Amino acid sequence: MSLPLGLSVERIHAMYQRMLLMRAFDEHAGLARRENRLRGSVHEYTGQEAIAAGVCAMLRPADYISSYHRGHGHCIAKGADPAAMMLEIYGKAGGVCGGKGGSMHVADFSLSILGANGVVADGVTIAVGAAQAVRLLGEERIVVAFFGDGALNRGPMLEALNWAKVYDLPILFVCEDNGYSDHTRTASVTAGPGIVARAEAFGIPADSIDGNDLLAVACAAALLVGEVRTGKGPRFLHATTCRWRGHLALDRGLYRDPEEVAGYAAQDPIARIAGWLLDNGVAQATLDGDAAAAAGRIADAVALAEAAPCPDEAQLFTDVQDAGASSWA
Amino acid sequence: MSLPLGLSVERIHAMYQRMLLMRAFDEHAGLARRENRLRGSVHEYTGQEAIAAGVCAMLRPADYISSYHRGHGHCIAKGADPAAMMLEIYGKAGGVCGGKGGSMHVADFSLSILGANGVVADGVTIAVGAAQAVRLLGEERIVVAFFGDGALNRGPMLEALNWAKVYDLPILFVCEDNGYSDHTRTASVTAGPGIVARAEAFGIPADSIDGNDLLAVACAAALLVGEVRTGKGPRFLHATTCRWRGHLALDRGLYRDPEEVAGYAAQDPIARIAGWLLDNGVAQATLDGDAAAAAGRIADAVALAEAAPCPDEAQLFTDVQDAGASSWA
Amino acid sequence: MGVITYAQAARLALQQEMQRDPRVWALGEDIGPEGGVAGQYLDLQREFGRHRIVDTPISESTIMGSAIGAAICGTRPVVELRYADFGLCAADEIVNQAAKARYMLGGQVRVPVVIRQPIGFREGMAAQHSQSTEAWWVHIPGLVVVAPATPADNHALLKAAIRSDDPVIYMEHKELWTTTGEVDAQAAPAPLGRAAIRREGGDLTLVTWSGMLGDSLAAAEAAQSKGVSVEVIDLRTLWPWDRDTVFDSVARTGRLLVVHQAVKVGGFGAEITAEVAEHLFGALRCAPRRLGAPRTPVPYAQPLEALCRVAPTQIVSSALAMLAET
Amino acid sequence: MGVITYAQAARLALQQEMQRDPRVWALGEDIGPEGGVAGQYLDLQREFGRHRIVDTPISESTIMGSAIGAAICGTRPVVELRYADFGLCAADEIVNQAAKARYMLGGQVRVPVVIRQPIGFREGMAAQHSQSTEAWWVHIPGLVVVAPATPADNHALLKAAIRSDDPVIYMEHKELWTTTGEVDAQAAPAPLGRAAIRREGGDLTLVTWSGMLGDSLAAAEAAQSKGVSVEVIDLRTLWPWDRDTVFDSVARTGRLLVVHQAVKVGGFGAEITAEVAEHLFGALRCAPRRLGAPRTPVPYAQPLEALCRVAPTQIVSSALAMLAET
Ligand SMILES: Cc1ncc(C[n+]2csc(CCOP(=O)(O)OP(=O)(O)O)c2C)c(N)n1
Ligand SMILES: Cc1ncc(C[n+]2csc(CCOP(=O)(O)OP(=O)(O)O)c2C)c(N)n1
Ligand SMILES: [Mg+2]
Ligand SMILES: [Mg+2]
Repeated sequence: MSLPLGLSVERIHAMYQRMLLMRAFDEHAGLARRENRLRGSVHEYTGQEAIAAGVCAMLRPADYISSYHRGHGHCIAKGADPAAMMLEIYGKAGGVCGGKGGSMHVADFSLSILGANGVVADGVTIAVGAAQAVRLLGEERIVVAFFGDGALNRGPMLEALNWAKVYDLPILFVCEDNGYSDHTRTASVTAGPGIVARAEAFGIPADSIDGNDLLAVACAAALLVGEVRTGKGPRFLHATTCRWRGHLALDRGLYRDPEEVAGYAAQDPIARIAGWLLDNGVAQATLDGDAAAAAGRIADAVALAEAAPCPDEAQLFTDVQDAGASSWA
Repeated sequence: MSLPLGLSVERIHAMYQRMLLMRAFDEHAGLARRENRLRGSVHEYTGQEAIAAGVCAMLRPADYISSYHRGHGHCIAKGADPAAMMLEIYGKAGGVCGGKGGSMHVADFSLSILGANGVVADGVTIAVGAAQAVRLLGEERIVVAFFGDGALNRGPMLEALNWAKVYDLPILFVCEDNGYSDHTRTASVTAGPGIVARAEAFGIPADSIDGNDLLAVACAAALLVGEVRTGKGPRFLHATTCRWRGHLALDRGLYRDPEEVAGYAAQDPIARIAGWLLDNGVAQATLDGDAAAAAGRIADAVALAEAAPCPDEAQLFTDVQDAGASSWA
Repeated sequence: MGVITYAQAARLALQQEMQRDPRVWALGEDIGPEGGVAGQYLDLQREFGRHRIVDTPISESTIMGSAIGAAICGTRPVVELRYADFGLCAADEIVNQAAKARYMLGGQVRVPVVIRQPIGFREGMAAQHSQSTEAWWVHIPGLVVVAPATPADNHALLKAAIRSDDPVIYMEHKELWTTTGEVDAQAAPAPLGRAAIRREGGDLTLVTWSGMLGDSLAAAEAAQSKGVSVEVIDLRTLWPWDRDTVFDSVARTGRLLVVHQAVKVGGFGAEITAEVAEHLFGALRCAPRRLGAPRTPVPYAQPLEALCRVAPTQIVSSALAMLAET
Repeated sequence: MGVITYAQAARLALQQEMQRDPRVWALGEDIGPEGGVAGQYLDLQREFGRHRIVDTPISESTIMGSAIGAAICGTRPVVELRYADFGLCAADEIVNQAAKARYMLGGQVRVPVVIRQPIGFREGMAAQHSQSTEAWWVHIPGLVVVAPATPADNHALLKAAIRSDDPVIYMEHKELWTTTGEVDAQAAPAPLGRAAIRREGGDLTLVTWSGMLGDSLAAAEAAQSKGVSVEVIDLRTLWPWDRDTVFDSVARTGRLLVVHQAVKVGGFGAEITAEVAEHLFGALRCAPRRLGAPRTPVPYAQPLEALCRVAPTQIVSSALAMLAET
């Protein structure tokens, strides 16, 4: 089968491997949270993996991404080390943020990952600023901002769309539409003809795709990233998907129909692309090996994280600020 | 000439008289500010009078309006007493807000005027809340929110559009588009196909009209107010206009072309509707009398305001709060 | 009613006030079917319908702005902001509109809105979900600030907040949601501005509120065994705060220790300490002290977060040191 | 340079820093052709172009958010928020992002952004354009807070703020824009956290900053004529504040008076007073005092606004009363 836009079975296969890693990471993270092996808020990306994988596969190492509370998948897709991430969400020394950030703040700046974010839409305003820096510094990079469908109702998100177009910034907005804003159906609190129309109202060309279809994501991302990279200004990608788990690991789940959730499995982006890989000559044994490799890598990360020491107490006072970080405060 | 929508020459004439009052009020307010006879920020409505006059003429006394920093005209249009307003902007006892608000906070709640507002777009979120109260209390009123073109770039404004449609509130949004956000051309900082498209992206039907044409405003307002009143949900009116004076009375005016400003006179909504009134049987002498009456009423208000005493010192501590307004604070 | 949780107590108060007054309603994210982050709205939407328990978009500015408009126009909204941290997304509306509208408009309007902003650490919620911002709101003229420490108070003070014609910042503590206590369902609204002496003592006045009450009482108990008698005052309302009760106590004990979970620098403890220093200087037998979090963002890692918490042992040793000074 | 205004001094500092470092840029509403509300950006767009002096939409959240992103990614933005009151529209971005990003990310990033929020009364600007909110930002870990009182300081401290790798809340006072003073154009950046003793005195330590410096000096002069020698300390930086200089002075004089224009309740004066009471209790010869605005919104009417201002006579009488106490 011949693929457009420089895609190949090999590249799709590599994306698939990343998706397996995301899935294994978050299936463990959610479980560990429910078992109180770690603390705080954990938002599982399970079911949405094709979006991060397909988009980030089109990026260069220098390209920035910013993410949101459901951020583990984006980091892995951009190449972050799952072990360093696992250490982070366990709050351990050696965590990618030294254990000081936790799940809602995973970031690896050396990979141009600006981080997950605990405030809805704030990562988007930060992303447009990153794009402004790129412009000002005359760099080659572009920026991708990931966010959920719920973010489209926050003022700063809408301001940021206007902003990106006013300054014609090199940024791709990626809306991961799982239909829910926390425990509320997004449709019940969102007016108008839809997310694409919102983006277009700010002059940003927007596409809508099935975000559970890795090929669709990869093709759309390849096109849009190309446009952004060649200076055509901001672009917007709306990807529908399914959030398999609760809003966070400790979700009581009182607000949605279990049948609806059960139906998500049929959309499984991993199963779908696995089928396609089989059809395109990748052996079942290879796929089995991929799964085992991902599971093994995460198991190793978990073992490392569970055994690792906590950060040194002195870390409390580091990296607060240069001026005025005196001990008497 | 027969007029649609229950309009009549008499009603238009009454609107015209209100416009004269607004004009006289703000021409004095600006002057007085420049002469330091009063203090603070004064934003003159001069040139935009047809919008407030045409819209408010379609409202009932119980209907709420909320306004913004350029708020004198809306208050007068809704029936506020220019003398009480003049006292207010002079910071005198008897001012409509007791002299404690000033130009940016003129309001007369007994006329359902929620007030001018010093923070761009905040009056709009307040207005959607007023509409929510109306709904909750099962009242008959509707709400009109006035705001400028610059407000369309503030997140809360955009949130409020979504909000109004989500809850299908009885509110009419009126955007007074004078082309400027303070000292910046709004077009230079606003992306997309336009203000109407923005409103529509939130599912709100929107109309665009020449806001310097009182008849156009009145007709559009009559239609839209009727739709809102009959429970059809929020509506949006985009009215283009000209801001004759500086952004505020002390504007240095470094940012716009004097020729452009000179051209505004040809759009004068007062002159235009005066011509129409003449054509429709109102005598020149009547119009002259109207102008003299408005001038006289404002002159009286000024004399009153200049002579009036300042508020009593005890007023400093009144109306702060019930709990905890103790003198030791 | 018997023994219920702090979250249930809040739910009960809201339910009672909504039954009593049809103008009372609530709005916020996920307060409908989900019943709020701590179940503090559980099943209320079923009882009162979607127009009085309103699930909103993620639009904090408009949640707050619309509540203000609705309050001015004759209703009594209860705003749920989930975490005090997100309250910052509505800081403009709270400060520039809710707090000032009555004053700016010369008394023409009232803004009877309750603004719920849960505060405090909660197991690893990290930097953006753990702040205690009460000091900010106390500084803003026009606002009342309430911080209940017990289920009974969360019931009686929430009633009072809802009936207040002033805008009230209502700060529940996230780690208190599941604590239990006796609540009298028929209890009247508690008066705003009245502290409670939770433990009497003669050597030192400990002023605290919200999440630090429990540890303060434990520390007082421990101090007692070392011969120091600590009076523990729970402020309950931070603005207005009960200066009389605090001053009376300090006048007796001659020693003031303020304990709060918020960052010490610029925290509300500074105000109390400054007022006592200004007005009871002669009565003080030793330097007043404050205990609060260090001036760092809240770290995620458990031992680091623990270091940010005022420990009961710290309270005890401060009390002992103060006694030793004189 | 000679004698220039406070606004011109700020403009000069920004211009020099922009010439020196191409990564420095500024953004905000109306800073282009109009040159800012006080001309503090006048003609800079002509010199540096539309990409480095950026006129923005009225989008405070994104002005701030984008500056944070741009700061993290290698530039040094100067954010103009016009009035501290509008800073509240960006409170979330300032507190939850700018102040915490470095810490939350374990030191991976820096956020070198200057956030200009002019404070204070200015002739009848009324409730929504007159606030002094410095106490809020001091309470937030991660932020530096600067409040220059003179043209020379507005020049040297703005340079320092721009070169700082920390996020700096930079609070100019609106009534100082037109004041004049000698400015050395070649002056080095002033060190952050260093107070200036503006007048030496032995009887009482007066700590102030920003718009109250002038009146404090006038009051000190007046007090001198009544035989009281007042030492006037201009803090210049509120976080970190120069505890050493203040403590040294209070240790000498035994008396502390803090004067600021912000609301007294919960103002930064509380923190200073509390710190002094805690650490210099033995050295104090009388109760410390604070002077600030009453806890009311700022009224428009001139005589009411005047009542909110700390008057020099009030400062003098407080000083005299404190001397009389001991
Ligand atoms: C400003 C703000 N308001 C509220 C929250 C609480 N909250 C966290 S996630 C979330 C829902 C987000 O929905 P969406 O953007 O669709 O992302 P999803 O969780 O579906 O991936 C909410 C309301 C928050 N973090 N920030
Ligand atoms: C949140 C906020 N940001 C900035 C300002 C300063 N400001 C006052 S009026 C104005 C421009 C408003 O433009 P527009 O909405 O078009 O109204 P116009 O003045 O043209 O009538 C600005 C930026 C403000 N008052 N509030
Ligand atoms: Mg979602
Ligand atoms: Mg305009």
